[in-house]
Amino acid sequence: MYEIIKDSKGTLNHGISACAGCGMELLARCVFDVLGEDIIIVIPPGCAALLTGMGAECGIKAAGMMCNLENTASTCSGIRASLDSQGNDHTTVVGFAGDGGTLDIGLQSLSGMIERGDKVLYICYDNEAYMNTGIQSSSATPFLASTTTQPAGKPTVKKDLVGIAMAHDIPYAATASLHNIADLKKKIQKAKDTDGPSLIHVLIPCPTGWRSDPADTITLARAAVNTGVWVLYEYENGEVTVNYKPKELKPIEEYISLQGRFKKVTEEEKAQMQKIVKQSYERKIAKLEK
Amino acid sequence: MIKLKFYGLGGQGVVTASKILSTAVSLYEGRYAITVPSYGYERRGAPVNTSIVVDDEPVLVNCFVYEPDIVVVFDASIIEKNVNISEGIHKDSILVLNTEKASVLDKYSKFGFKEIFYADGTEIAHEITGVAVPNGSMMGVLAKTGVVGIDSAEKAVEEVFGKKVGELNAKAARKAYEATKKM
Amino acid sequence: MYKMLDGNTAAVEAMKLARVDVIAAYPITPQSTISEKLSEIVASGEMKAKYIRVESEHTAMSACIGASLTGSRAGTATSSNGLALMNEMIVAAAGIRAPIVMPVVNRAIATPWSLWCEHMDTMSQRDLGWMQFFTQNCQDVLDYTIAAYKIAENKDIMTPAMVCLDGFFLSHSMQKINVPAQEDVDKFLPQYELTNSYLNPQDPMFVSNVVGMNDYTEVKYQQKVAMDNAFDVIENVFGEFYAKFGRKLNIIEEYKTEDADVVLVCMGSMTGTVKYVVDKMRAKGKKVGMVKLVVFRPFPYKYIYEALKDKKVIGVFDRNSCLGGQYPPVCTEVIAALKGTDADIRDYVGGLGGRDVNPSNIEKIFNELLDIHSGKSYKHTNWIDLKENPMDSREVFKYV
Amino acid sequence: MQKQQEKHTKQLKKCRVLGPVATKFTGGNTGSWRLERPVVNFDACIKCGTCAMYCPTDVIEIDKNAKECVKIDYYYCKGCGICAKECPKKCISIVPERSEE
Repeated sequence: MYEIIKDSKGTLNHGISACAGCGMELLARCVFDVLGEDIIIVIPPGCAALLTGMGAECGIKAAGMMCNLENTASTCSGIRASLDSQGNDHTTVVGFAGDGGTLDIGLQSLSGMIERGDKVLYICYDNEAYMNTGIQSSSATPFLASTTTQPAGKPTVKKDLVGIAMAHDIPYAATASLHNIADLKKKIQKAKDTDGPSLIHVLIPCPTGWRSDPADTITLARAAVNTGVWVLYEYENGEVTVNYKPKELKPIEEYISLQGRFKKVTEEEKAQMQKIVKQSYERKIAKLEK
Repeated sequence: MIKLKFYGLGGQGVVTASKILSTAVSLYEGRYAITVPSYGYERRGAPVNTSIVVDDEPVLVNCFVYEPDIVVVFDASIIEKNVNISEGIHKDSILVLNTEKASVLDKYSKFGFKEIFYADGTEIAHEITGVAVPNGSMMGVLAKTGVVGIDSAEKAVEEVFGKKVGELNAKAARKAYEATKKM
Repeated sequence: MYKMLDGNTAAVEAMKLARVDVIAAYPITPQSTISEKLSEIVASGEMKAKYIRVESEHTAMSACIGASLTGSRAGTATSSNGLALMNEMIVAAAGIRAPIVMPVVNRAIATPWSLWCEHMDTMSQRDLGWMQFFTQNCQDVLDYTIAAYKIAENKDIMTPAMVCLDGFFLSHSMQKINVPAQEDVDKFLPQYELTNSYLNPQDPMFVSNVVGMNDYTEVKYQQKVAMDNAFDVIENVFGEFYAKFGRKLNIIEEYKTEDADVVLVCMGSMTGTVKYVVDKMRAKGKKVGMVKLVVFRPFPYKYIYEALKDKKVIGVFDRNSCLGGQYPPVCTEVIAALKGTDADIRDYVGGLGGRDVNPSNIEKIFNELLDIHSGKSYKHTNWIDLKENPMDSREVFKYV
Repeated sequence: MQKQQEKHTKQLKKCRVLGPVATKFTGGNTGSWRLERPVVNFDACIKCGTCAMYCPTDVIEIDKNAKECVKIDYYYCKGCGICAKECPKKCISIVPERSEE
């Protein structure tokens, strides 16, 4: 059906109006790379809506639809059921939603989808706030990060999405980071091959919302893992594998000094932050490797 | 047009009974019926009632029955639960009652019904089906009033309950029909 | 074949005959038996469909939209607060042009809590781009549901439809229903085929994209045109239905209006009771009549005008409180339809939260209208069957 | 698939689709946003492909046989600078747009 106006190497056009240095755009390219063209993608309004263009024009050359903010998972369930009723077991149904649409308003529909065991691949690009609408806090916003709704910094820590999915005993769930694209793509492939619901939670540095240099997107993704802010692991058929453990955690300074959203953090708060990050990292590793 | 009102307790199958009656007149006697149940927050043991209108023509009226021609009481204890079963009755109204106890009959005789048809439907149901749910057997008692034929009542009981349970309940209906007394 | 069905099972029967492929339903009183029965017949293999046991009505409608766009005839049903929760997706389904047909069992929306019948749930969704059919009895539920699929899926319409049945008065009322044979319905209602927008990896397109201020007006206008076109399609489909099944379906039904002095316009299960009262009053020589509105959205302005243009006194019965409005919705529409005539149109509100609309109330309304017609009186009672001193209905003792 | 799609596009007939549907595959000239541009020192380049892998806009291609082994599509390049930052040999520099090289 698509009328091709611009040449493009892949499923996603180059001229996407995402911000310069956007991690979500890179993630989307990886997703389309691995999944190929036999997909139906569901995107809620948010940053990922930039991939789809505007009006009659679209940046994705694949079958897809824009759902509402909170029902990515449930729309995917409906599409899956329809494909199943037509005997189609080859098409991958993908939900591609941000942290707000997943961890806040969309958590119920995601929970329902996982619990029912619908074969859907759900990807959460987590840029840690409602970036598309102007950097408002979400439940994925980290401790002390400043946003437009909490300029003094968020007083609580981030929600653990994969932990929630693991509590549903999801067949496959993983965290991933943009600095390790091979690992990311391997996980997307695994999720695609899962016979049941699968979830990938990717930390996405956002130059606009994190007030960082666009060039630092990958650096930040790497620093998040090395400082222990972000843990790379996967949950597969009830077994946890921690994919990468830094020999020694880097100081949190390396991660937050590159970001404007932590600019107002005092030395005292920084120490507190370091303590929380270290504690939660150690607790998490202990729990995962139990 | 005959207007009926069924009174009973939640769990006794009053709604099922109304289904049996409407099935009997609609499918086996070529007449028409409409049932309007009056239950809300479903729970066992609470008083419930159902309105049924039976007619030779398609029934238009779709609301509760306020002036019943026939009142069927599935559980005699209902009058102790703040339910006025004689509400709206007129001089020709008939009562169908699930009891054989003289003391209970005595109480009910004061309501001013023209006739009372009665039998111990619960006992008959228990004896034949093994379950003390009187909705099948009470259809037999109701049939004695002439609002529905006993043959079509039997068929309807079988239709609603399904073959196995239905046969036993139909038997109970027939037995109750034969055991029905009138005062 | 005649069967004894209640309104809910009649809706299920219609969905089964329409060969719905994907069902996503969430139980809510008084709709619950629809969800139960559907899951039961899917599990037993009596109906070949996928049943999604969703965790909310919002998800139910979302899943239906997804399934509908992927090429399945999708079905769900709801009621009251469930419909209110769906609200956002109701708009989406209409805008996306997913021709979903949904039985709605009318019930009052909390609060105050009531499990009983009222039209407020569907009335609050009336302008969101869905067609609405209101039914009088269980046969209507079955017939209009089957017809609604054909109307909704017409390529010029592509608009979802609600088939509204009154909670308990229809949903749980046992009635004798003529159920058509599957092969006859198959001939009447062909297999669902996507010709508008769809989700197909072999022939990709992106559905429900952002349009912005450039296209929004035009896309909405397309929906308006679909609604405007609907009457031709509805008439054709009703005609076909009559030819196939021998039962006449109506956009509006006029009941003894021809020589009537006063006419009452109403919808839903109460229309049966009103017909009964009309017959009774006619027997006493009182010239009363009724208009039953079946199609409420799109609103049949022309039909109402034709039916009532010569009437001097008209009552309109709304089973819905219209808080803060001049007239309740049905009455507003009737007034708009009769603009330019010199009809005296009176609004009546009643039957709220399941309060019974009984023959004596209807008779009172007709008598009031007759009084107005003969010039005996000018006043009428807006809220019928209201208890005395409603403001004191929660008078309590407090320590002061 | 690209060729197939184009062939397919030519066969398309006009038909009316109702509702908010996008059927034109296209993208904007995001290169016009650029304030700075990446410039490659081809002599130092080891053709590892790191820049291409991390480019969010996917506009870098590595041609191992050509002298100018790193091709950047400036029509789309947003000039974010990730390629320069991640280059292991630091052979990409970011220069202000419209400046002399």
